Amino acid sequence: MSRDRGPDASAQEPAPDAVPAVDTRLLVREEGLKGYLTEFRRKMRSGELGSLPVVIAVIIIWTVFGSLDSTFLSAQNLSDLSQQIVGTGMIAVGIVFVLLLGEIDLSVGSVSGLCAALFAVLNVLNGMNEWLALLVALAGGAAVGLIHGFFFAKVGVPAFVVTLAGNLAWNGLMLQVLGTSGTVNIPGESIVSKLYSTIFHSPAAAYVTAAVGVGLFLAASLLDARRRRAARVPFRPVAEIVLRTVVIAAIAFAAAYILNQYRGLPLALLIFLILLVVLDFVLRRTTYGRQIFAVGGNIEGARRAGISVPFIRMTVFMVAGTMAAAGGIFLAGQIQSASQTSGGGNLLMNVIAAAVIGGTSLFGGRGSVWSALLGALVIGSIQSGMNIMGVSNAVQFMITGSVLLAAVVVDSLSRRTQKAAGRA
Amino acid sequence: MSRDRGPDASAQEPAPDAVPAVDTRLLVREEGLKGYLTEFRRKMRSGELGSLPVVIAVIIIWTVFGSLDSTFLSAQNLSDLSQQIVGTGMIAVGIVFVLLLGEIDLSVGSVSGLCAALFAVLNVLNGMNEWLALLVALAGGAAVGLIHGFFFAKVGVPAFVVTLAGNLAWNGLMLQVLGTSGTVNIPGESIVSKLYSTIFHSPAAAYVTAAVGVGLFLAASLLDARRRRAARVPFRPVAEIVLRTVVIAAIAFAAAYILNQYRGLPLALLIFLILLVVLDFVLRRTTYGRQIFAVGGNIEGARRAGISVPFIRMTVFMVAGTMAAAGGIFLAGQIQSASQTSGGGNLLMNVIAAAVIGGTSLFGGRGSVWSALLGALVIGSIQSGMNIMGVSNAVQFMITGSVLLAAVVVDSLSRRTQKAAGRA
Amino acid sequence: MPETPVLTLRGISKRFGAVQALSGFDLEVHSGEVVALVGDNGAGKSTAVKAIAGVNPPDEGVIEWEGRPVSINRPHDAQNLGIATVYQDLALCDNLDVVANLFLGRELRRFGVLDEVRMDKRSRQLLDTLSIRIPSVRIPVASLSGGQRQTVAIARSLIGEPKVVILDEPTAALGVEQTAEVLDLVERLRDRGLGTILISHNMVDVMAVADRIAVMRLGRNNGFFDKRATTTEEIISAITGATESAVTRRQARKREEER
Amino acid sequence: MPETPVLTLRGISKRFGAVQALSGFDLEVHSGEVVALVGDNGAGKSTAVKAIAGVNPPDEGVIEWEGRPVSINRPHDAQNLGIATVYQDLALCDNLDVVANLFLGRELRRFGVLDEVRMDKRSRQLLDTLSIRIPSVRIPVASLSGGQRQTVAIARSLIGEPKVVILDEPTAALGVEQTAEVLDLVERLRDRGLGTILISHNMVDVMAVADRIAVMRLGRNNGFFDKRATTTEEIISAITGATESAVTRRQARKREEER
Amino acid sequence: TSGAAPGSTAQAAQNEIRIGLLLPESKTTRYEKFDRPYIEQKIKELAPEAQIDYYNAAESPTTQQQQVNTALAKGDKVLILDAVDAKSIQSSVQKAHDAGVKVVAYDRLAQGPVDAYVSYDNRKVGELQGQALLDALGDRAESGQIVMHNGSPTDPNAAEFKAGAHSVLDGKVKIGKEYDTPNWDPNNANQQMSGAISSLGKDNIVGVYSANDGLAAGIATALKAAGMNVPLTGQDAQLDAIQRILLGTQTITVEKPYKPEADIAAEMAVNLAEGKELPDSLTPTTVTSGSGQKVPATLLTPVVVNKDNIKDTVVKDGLYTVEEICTPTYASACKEAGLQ
Ligand SMILES: Nc1ncnc2c1ncn2[C@@H]1O[C@H](COP(=O)(O)OP(=O)(O)OP(=O)(O)O)[C@@H](O)[C@H]1O
Ligand SMILES: Nc1ncnc2c1ncn2[C@@H]1O[C@H](COP(=O)(O)OP(=O)(O)OP(=O)(O)O)[C@@H](O)[C@H]1O
Ligand SMILES: [Mg+2]
Ligand SMILES: [Mg+2]
Repeated sequence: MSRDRGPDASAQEPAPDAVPAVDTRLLVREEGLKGYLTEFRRKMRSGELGSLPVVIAVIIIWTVFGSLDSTFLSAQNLSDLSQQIVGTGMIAVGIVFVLLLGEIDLSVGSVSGLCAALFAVLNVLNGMNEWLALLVALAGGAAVGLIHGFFFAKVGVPAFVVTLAGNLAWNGLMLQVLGTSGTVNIPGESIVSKLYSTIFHSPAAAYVTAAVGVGLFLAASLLDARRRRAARVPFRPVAEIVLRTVVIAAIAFAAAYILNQYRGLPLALLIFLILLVVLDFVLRRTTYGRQIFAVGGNIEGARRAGISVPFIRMTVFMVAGTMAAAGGIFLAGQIQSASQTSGGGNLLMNVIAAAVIGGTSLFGGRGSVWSALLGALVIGSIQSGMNIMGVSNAVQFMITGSVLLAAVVVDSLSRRTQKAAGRA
Repeated sequence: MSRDRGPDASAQEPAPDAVPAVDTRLLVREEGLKGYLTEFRRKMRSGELGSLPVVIAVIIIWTVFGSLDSTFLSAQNLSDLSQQIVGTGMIAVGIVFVLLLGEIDLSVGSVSGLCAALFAVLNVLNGMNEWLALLVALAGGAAVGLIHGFFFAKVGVPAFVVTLAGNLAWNGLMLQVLGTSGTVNIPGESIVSKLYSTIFHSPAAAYVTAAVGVGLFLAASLLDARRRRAARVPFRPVAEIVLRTVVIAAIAFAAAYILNQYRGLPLALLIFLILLVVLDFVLRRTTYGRQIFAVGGNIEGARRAGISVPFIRMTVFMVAGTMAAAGGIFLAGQIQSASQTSGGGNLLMNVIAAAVIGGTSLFGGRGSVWSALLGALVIGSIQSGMNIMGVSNAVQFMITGSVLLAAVVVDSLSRRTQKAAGRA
Repeated sequence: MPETPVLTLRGISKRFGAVQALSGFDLEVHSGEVVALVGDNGAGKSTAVKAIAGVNPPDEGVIEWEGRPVSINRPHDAQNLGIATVYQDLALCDNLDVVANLFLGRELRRFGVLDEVRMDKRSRQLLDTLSIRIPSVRIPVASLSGGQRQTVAIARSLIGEPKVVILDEPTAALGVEQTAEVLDLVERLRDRGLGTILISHNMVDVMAVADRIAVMRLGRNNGFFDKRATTTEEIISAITGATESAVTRRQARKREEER
Repeated sequence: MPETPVLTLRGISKRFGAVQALSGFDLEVHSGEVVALVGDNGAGKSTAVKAIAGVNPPDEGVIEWEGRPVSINRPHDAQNLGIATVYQDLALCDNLDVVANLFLGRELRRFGVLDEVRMDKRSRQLLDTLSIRIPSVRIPVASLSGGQRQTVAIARSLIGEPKVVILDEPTAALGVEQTAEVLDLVERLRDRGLGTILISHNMVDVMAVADRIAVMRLGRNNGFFDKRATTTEEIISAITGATESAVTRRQARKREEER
Repeated sequence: TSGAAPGSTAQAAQNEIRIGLLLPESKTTRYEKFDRPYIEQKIKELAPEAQIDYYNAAESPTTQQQQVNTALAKGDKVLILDAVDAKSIQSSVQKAHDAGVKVVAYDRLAQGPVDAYVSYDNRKVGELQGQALLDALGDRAESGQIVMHNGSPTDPNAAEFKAGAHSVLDGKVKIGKEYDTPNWDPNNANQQMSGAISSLGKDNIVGVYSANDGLAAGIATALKAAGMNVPLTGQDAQLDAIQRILLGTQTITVEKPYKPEADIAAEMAVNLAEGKELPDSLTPTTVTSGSGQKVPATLLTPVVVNKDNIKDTVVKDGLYTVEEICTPTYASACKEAGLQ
């Protein structure tokens, strides 16, 4: 499609040799590696903070807890942490999708519990094949998401109320599903337990994973730059690509080294990382992802561009439901059981906080799935630190609430700066 | 201020004797009592349902439960109901205010618990004067609301996240306040217990209240009509006023009769009704109320009209906090104690459901404090009915979730019809 | 005109609640022709446009495309036929960059993946051709001025291969220079054989570029005029539905004053 | 002009992030005078208006009111001085009825309570005077057409007792008849001794009612013109900053074609 | 459960036995699965014509207060009341008492003028858990440390378990880390345990106190992940806990047999409904409630369940059948323990 037939350059006026018009008041333009730095400063000033605050937050948290109790920075604790964040992180990925639309899903906690219960009851109590039960649980999450999406997209009920009602209703359904059996043990050999607890003990696993990831990044960047150069559109200079690759490689191999210090690369972490890469690709490089951002930016605009807004909305809530189910399964694998408290407590707060802390905006149209990883890391670190310190609950509640508040304050202030810098 | 100096009628063209221009395509105009019916039909068609759905809902619910178990319609049960709805209703009034801004307060549950705990600890444990303690509790609610309002109005954090974070943090603070003492009993002679449990046994009390209410309504309507007639602007015909008064009188005296059948007029109900009348007046007849509606309709428009949007937002959240505190006090009076579970459970769901069921829109700028009464009546009736029937919790959760969903679906559909009928 | 019109509306009606916004509206657009659609506020022009573009499908009436009746129920249907629309309210996505907005809904792909490089290149070419001043095609639309946004919106309608372009008050918010450029653009569209529907309240602009002028009044047709055989006064009286109106009164007064 | 201007701006600057929207902007408005503020898209006209109206206070510069320097930090400050503003984007509250919108921010009260009766009466009078067609003053603004909303917005600026009225592109969305009525209205304001700032891209309208014309370009003043002593061409070249622009090219081409 | 004649239900209920059963919540398995059927069954057995109205308060004291009102409106003559909040319910108990309705406090001792009380001793539960842990530790108690996971700080019972456990453990063993776990959340317990292992070092932890089986589920996996196998307690005799005990990943749980408790409550209620005095056999002791009333009571003793007595406790008490416990995964462990 789309051979551009826009007014051809050979048309009469304006003269084709006209100097490309530049508004003198636009203070910043693209200009290679130096422009990159200027661009960075501009972004900071205009509030496009991206993931910078969260990286700083992680560093601060690790320094504080590390200095309070040295066990915090031990390979063992960090390795545990890398497993513990997977469940929260998975659910947060779904929240990121919903936030990109500028909406919220308050039901993910209950849904994760419901799906874990579904798996446990089907597989453990009713003896269904475990893969099939896993599939049913994930499909259940998607179906729940579809229901939310339907009421939101087709009926026009605000998403936060649909999912608030859902939060209660799915919790009721979970109690119904678990029925009189209460907690159900998931055997250690079950796929769900294995997903969480498997660890590749060979040090090679972690290093190879890191190497593959870095290699892929470098290759993709170089290829893209080559194509752009050939097409005569602005491209990243090789120096910049190398710099970025070096930074990523440093982080990847450091992480691999730490994991290998204790027991090796956890399967759960690997799955989570692969999922993030795939979903990031979907969001940034496919039409579907582009459409999600468009709907998050301007619903009417998206609709008139021929995008089916209800379709996007419903599928995004299905993604959120499915990710909640996946997260619920990992959380069940963590304790090798599904219980009536699954998905309750602070889980909802934690996943929302994770998504927002990671840098995805509450206001729609701005964010990335990597927020889920970074945010879950912050939340997980705080919890782990407080557990090591043995902080009381009342205080834990207040701290979690404050952390969420702090994250959204940063988001809101950065958006305000952006509004002032861009056009309101 | 404001002597209108707009272009005077004596200016040249257009000719002052020009026929008042009427667009022929506008199918409905004002035209007395008959026009009132047409207007009613138009409103129905264009989705301005007001409180009609909820009145129908109450009738259906009472008929269904009444036919399932005659206890439901006994004077004793209805009388109990009239007391039980006060706590929920009070908090729902605050939610109505917030909804009028098009926002939500997800913290009212925790705040109500916190303030009840505050009263109990100050008065019962620390021996503070009970009126002073009551004041401190209410002021505490207002202060909490101010904090929410600050982050929302000044920092720009979306209200639902501020209050979601608050929901957790205030719960933590409540646990801290109650400390190791856990539940604190409030003596039966305490002002808080009395506020809830006092009942005017004399039948005169209920009838006089009804008569005063009806009389005030009639007088106000007649006076208004006279002034309008004098000013030559459209006014309600006397026939219509009489009809309205008769309907209101019928409802008021029927309620008084039923209450007198059991034990008389509860003080709590009287306080709630007076509060509703006062707040309704504030919303509809004062500048402050008008400004709330304006902010709920178009924030930028309100701002440019010189309304201080942050002031309105902060005060509205303070109202919500104060009403949450008041509701919490009545709920504490109901069980004559403040406990660690105060304000938890389904309370938040119930108050939001009550406000929305009562006909206040989630989308801002449309609603009335009477929604809180009507909605609390629906929610209270359903709960009372389910208690009498002995319905299981899983089912109760699902029903409460569904009722909330149903209410917002009606709201959303009616808004959609309105959008189609008005200009989108 | 003997040849089949590319787009024909027949008896289009649309009602919003209590308002009959369109009743029995007719319109024909031929290739290589600029039809101006004029009318007072609330005459139903935008409603007619939205009916054609599939945003608000009509209640009654027939839409014919190159002689065949078609049904346009979604914006996509209109796009697929070859109808591009620039709306009165711009409908750009503020958070996306200029390129993404230009190609929204019809992204270029390579192996199923967005082909940013080609879209980037194509956008630069297109904007250059229209001599649109934008600092970078990679900045979010949020940071453009109203006029810049309008030109982006118009440019966007030309991506794809439209046969009919509808412009709903494209120049209302534009400065004199940008207006001149848009009018140039409209003429270029005609030269390339596209059918164009131009909605405008500015009679000067209408008389400058239109071939035919369709007047609407209170949701109905109120006359079709050939540009060469009519005067601004005639059209204005068709719009206002009277020979005596505020416009004519003003003109009379002015003439008097000048004397 | 010997007498003190009612409103004077001196050296007003405003920066939005990377964009210097206004730099050293000056303007004077006298009572009984219509000043047209013209300029290309993004020239900074709306920014200047918002600075005067207190919506976005300027970073630098002095605003004088009847010779005294004042600081206008909130819309209320401007209102209290006597500056009424009609914005480009209408800023009406859709959920409120016409009366409530007209009096928003300056409701009439009796014993501290809203005096609906007087507001109702006053609204009817005002709308009648402006011969504005609205089915009822008690319907929500949501159900009015774009043109009707614009007239309501203008009517609103006349409630209160403004000494200066600012109209930011009041006719951009209006039909020919409504435009003529608004221009009538502007002249009536002048006759009553109010100072008026009119922003418009339509040179015909500007030349019809303005006494003085202030041209802006890239956030700066680019000349003041007296209506009686200038031509449309001169103003256009001040706006575009060149004698050679798309506008002149168009005109030249047209003239050639006609020959 | 309804079916009362129309008109004033209070009068219609004059001669029949009408008992209200008010339970606090349904998230925990016991209430719907055991307490309610046992009590209803026993009442029917003692008084076949009796009417039973059932209410569940879903963890809300306010709901429970309203349910007492409802019960009074329906004309219940005796209430079997398991309070959500023993203190909060006081005014309702008073109201019932004033209306001439008798109240049997079930499982938790409601404040106010209660007529009878049957329960297990919560403090005793904590003591048993602590003692069982000490027994399992043996002389390792002196060398190492234990980690304590108490219940939800919002649950008043959790405080009693905690106090009971401390009364036994304090001074006998070093407590390395102690946590309260909000909402009894197992995932939270799991992370707390991981943190404790990192912090104290796996070799220094010799045993873990867990206030209930839910927490134990999370703790057991954390221990397993760290390759540890140390004594671990629990409570409630949940099915999953029994299975863990078979596998050896949990050491004991505390069973509070529901049947005797339910039977006694039913007997007390029927007696009171028939207007009889309670026989001494039903009220061997007297306890003092938080509000100072002396209440005739039965206090039952909880039972510690370990690998060796599963058959004689939970299976014999009818909590679970051997088939329920010994699903294929646990078949070999069952054989070892002599269950199959
Ligand atoms: N979505 C809608 N809901 C209800 N009424 C509408 C809607 N859209 C348009 N109308 C009504 O239909 C009529 C025609 O509106 P339309 O927007 O088509 O007018 P227009 O000719 O484009 O006017 P303008 O020149 O002001 O843009 C108006 O009376 C308007 O109030
Ligand atoms: N709130 C804002 N944030 C950032 N930039 C802004 C903001 N408002 C205006 N600008 C920028 O300031 C410049 C002047 O804008 P302004 O709206 O004043 O122009 P204008 O003369 O009114 O143009 P138009 O004729 O298109 O209405 C533009 O470059 C615009 O992008
Ligand atoms: Mg239009
Ligand atoms: Mg402007």
